[in-house]
Amino acid sequence: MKRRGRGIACMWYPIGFTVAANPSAATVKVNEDGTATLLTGTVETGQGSLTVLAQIAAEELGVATEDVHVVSADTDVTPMDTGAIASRTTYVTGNATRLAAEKAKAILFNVAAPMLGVRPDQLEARDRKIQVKRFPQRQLPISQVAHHALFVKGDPPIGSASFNPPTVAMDPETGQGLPFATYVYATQIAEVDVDDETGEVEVLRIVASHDCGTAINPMLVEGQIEGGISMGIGLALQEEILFDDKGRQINPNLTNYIMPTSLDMPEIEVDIVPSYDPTGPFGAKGVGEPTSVPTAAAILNAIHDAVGARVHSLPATAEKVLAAIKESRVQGTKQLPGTRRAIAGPAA
Amino acid sequence: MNDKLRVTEKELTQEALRDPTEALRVPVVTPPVPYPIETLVPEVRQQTPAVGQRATRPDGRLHGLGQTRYIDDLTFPGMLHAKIKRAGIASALIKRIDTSEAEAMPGVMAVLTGREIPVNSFGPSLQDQPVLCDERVFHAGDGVAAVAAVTEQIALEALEKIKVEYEPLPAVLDPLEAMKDDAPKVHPPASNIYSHKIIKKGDLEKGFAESDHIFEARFSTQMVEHVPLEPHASIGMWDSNGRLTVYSSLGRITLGRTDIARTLRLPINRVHVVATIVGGNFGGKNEITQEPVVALLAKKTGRPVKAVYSRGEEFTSSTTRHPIIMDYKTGVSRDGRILARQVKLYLDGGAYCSWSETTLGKACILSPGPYNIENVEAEAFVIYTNKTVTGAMRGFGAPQVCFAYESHMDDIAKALGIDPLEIRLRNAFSEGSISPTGQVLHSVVVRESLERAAERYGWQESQS
Amino acid sequence: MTEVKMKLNGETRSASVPPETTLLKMLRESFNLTGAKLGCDVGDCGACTVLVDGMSVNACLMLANQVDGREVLTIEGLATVEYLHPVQEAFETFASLQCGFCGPGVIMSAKALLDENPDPTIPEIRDALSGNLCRCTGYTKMIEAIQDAARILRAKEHA
Amino acid sequence: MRGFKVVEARDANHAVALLAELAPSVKVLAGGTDLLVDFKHAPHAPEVVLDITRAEDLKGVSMTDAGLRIGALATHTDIMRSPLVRESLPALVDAAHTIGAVQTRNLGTLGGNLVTCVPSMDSGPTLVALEARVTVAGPGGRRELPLTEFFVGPRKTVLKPDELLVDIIIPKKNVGKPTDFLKFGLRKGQALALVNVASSLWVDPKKTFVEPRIALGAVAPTVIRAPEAEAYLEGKKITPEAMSEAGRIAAGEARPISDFRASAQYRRDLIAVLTRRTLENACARVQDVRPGGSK
Repeated sequence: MKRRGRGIACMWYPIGFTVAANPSAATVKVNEDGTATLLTGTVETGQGSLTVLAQIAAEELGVATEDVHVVSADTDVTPMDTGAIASRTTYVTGNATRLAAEKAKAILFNVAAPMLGVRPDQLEARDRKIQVKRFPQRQLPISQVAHHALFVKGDPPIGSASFNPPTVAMDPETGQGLPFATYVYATQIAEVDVDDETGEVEVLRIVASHDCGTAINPMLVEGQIEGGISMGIGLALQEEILFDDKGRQINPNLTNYIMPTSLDMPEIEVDIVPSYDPTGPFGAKGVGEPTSVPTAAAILNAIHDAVGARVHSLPATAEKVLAAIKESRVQGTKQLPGTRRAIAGPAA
Repeated sequence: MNDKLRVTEKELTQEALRDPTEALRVPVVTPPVPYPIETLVPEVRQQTPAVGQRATRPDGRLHGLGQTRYIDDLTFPGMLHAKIKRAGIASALIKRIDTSEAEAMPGVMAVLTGREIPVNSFGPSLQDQPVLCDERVFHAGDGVAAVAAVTEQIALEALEKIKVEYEPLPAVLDPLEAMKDDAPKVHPPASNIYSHKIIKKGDLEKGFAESDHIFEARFSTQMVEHVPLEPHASIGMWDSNGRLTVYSSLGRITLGRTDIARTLRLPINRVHVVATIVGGNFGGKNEITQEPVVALLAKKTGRPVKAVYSRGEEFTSSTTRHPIIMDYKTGVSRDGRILARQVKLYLDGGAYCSWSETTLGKACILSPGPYNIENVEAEAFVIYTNKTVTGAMRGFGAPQVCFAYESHMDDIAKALGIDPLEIRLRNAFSEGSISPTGQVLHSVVVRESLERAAERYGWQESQS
Repeated sequence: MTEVKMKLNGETRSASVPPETTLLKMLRESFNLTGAKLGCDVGDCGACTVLVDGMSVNACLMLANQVDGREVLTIEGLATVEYLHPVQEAFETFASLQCGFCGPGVIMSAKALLDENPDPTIPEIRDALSGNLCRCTGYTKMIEAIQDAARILRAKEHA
Repeated sequence: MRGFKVVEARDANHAVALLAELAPSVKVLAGGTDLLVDFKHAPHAPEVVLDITRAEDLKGVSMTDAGLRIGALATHTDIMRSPLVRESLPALVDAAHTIGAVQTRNLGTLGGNLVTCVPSMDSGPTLVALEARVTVAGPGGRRELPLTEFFVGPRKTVLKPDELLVDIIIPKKNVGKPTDFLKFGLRKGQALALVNVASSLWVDPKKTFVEPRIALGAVAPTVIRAPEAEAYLEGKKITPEAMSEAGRIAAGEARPISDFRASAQYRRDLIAVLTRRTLENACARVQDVRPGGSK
């Protein structure tokens, strides 16, 4: 019979390296037509980080996302970056990008101020324009300002900046210190069906509420969460590198290393928790790794809820789950607890 | 068929291709369709603010058209293919490597062993990993020699001709066994426990003494592979100024360049690393693997050399997720407030350090969970074993400890008859909470995430 | 050497390859069509999915010789100069791909599905993608995009 | 892959003639989903590969006087799409559907699945439960034998190097027999079977089992029948208890091994459950069906 259960798990996760310096640098160059080029040493490994960085640069410069072209991942061309690791790109490289764009913008403002007859600090950049705060009709297209800066004033609007998350080393005896600049938080709730005769677990639904600070691009945040959950499901139920007694891997292939296929994925509901971190670029923190942190815990709690069996070692394969069910029965649990709703099995 | 013959045949065919009557045979390079056709930008995205937009990815269209060029999609004139011979034995001394037969094979352009590598060690924190093992094998996936040949198949067949003589050593595979004083040392004379971390806050004994209930449990997790769909790939080539360019599937080019320069004993400005687009990382592509090998084979042959991991090598010879054995002891009050928590973590580090120190640190710091606990002690050890290297993987130990602390939390809730959501809300961090390392936390929304998830799920309604 | 003559992405093409050459190797090396990827080389991952006579196959599990006289469609032949295929367009709009390595294979599987079944249910889409492993996306946005592309294709059919 | 020669067969007879000429240093290429994988890992290449994929007479599904004939080269997709199979033996469709994924089902053939003869083959149990027979062609002509006799052991059949599997026939009397197939794998997509079970049965007017057949996969060197469980059920009243008991008996008849995928004990547990469930499902498919196949 299939028994349904639900499980909850929450977590916290830091952004960036543990104390160790993990700087990023960035350069933003505004072209004479008001478009911009961002140089970053980070690497696009699928997360969409280049899109996010373009959005951050665009926001700071007051232009559109596709006005920013990102050049990345070339040590001859791009500035130092600690890389696509530790969920740090949006926060650390994002901060560097914003600061670099701010410097380029400052040059534009210095050029624009006399053209508009105001002080630079009275200006703002919006909608591809540089305009006077509270007097948006007094404006110049950013292209005109950039062109003027480059070819009349001879002051190219280029900004370079770097960012390293502030930390305080941990005491070696007590571990006390400030190892990370910021943390994100999340909760996932899993709903599963457990076949109490075979131990098979089917994950039906996962609700994921994640904090990433400001979501620079909610669509990409959703993608990260959905993907992280698939990894979490593999960790929870299926995946394991096995060794023989001589230390050689038994299953180094995708036939016998069981990762989730499209058929193994549940319905996922993503919720982005409103949050703003004043230390991040436009309030952003990060989202990459945390997405797969609470999934296994939530699923294992749901299994426990469904059949009253606690599996203490991952992955909770069907065989382990069945063994745990049998054990919990032996331990005098006359009735399976937690079976709020027993639903019919396939054979019934 | 004889390999030499096949190579000649290929050349002959290419001659034949120049015959105009054979025009059909000319390998066709379909010119890429010049997208986008339209240059108009959708109105909605012309406007600022840019932040918060569901902006499309500039690489999205190239991906969908199959036009994204990953490393394996790049070819250069005269490029050779490299393959690495794997030890297949977990712990051994290398007595002898005989490459003569492989070198004599038609189509084989160069063979490389560890002794030819200028500085044969690398690693992001400890430089304990050889590029190719020269004296000793530390795990079965270690490389012991490499071949560059005109085709991948010839390179593979040449690996079979390389004879390596081993003197087997006892292998230590279990981290708890490896911790014992009399266990064989993976990297003698160094201790198998190669990093340790401790966090102490409050008074643990006092906390347990004040607790109404004490719960104890051991949890453990498995070794997991990242499985990026793109296997590790790299291409090395030199120019006549002695400058090296490496195309590689690396998520962290700065460190990659440092390690390549270090192992090849080159000034850093003579090394150029390009990562194009990486086909999946998840932490598994944050350090070099075969880059120095392709570089040295390229140097030996004077030709560009490409190497791509097989799917098998992805498992045996790249990094993996740390299995962790986790002991939790938690003291709680009758109403479910956590008063004291003691955690001990034993991380299986595999054969080399890789990102173990980072993983150890994060796992240890995060292990008490996102909860206000006055009295905490968390201690973590990472231990060498003669197994596949464990390194960075999405979450650096956090998924493992989360599984433990959240399973533990539910068991406590159940024993006390408190709803799992409620017990978390009673303990969860809030703005200004103090972390186990004494850090005052800001922009804390763990409660909000709990409440929103429960609301979205219908937690209250689903309770009967 | 084996002579292979086929209709490749709508055009007659031929190649001369050693007999043990797989379809994937021929596409990538003889024709420089690198859209189909080598992810596992044994038919587990689906990154090399192409269509042969309209049926999706793992190009790593066919000999080049087997497509002699047949029609092969790769990701490079899916879009025309004027239009992206609706699946490609939807994948772009929904950010269905992240690292993108599995993408060409997934899109070819989706194309084969929609050719056969213009109005697939979510379970049918999941079933059609089960031969394409993806590690980045959890498949969720792919499924949404395929549903969207199906709607667009059906509307086109009606128009 | 290591180098080899490829020879193409036009049809079955041509293939047999070529086999006679080339045996034993020849391998037959049908769907290739197993064979090419083997080649990629094998320490030696075959000398010659006989490509039979263009032999049209080895394909197709049809009804003959003997029963339902499935050509050895029919792909799993062909079987799933065959109206004949869908109507008369949906369990065969279910079994084909559990094999690999779309891409491998489009390539992989029923004959190939049987000839490769891994113990966990998903097409085996249903065919065995339906008492399928196979036709083998060789230099001496064609012979027919029960499928159970075709299997010899893991990756071993009675086929001699110069012989070819031509077709699979489900005897007329069993076409339409209520049958059910269940597979238990480690995941839902692209799974290898830990255990797979098929049961077929008729029900007489007194609601008792008639000719119950139970076939078990992945729990012995080849697909096996569970004769004791079948004998236990024959003539028994259809009750949940009888079906559970049959499952227990079948579990005792299996000879599963422990390997990295699962323990022998767990596989036995699964057999008991899956046997009972296939019996239940097969019973649910019975609607006034009488022995002899007429509805």
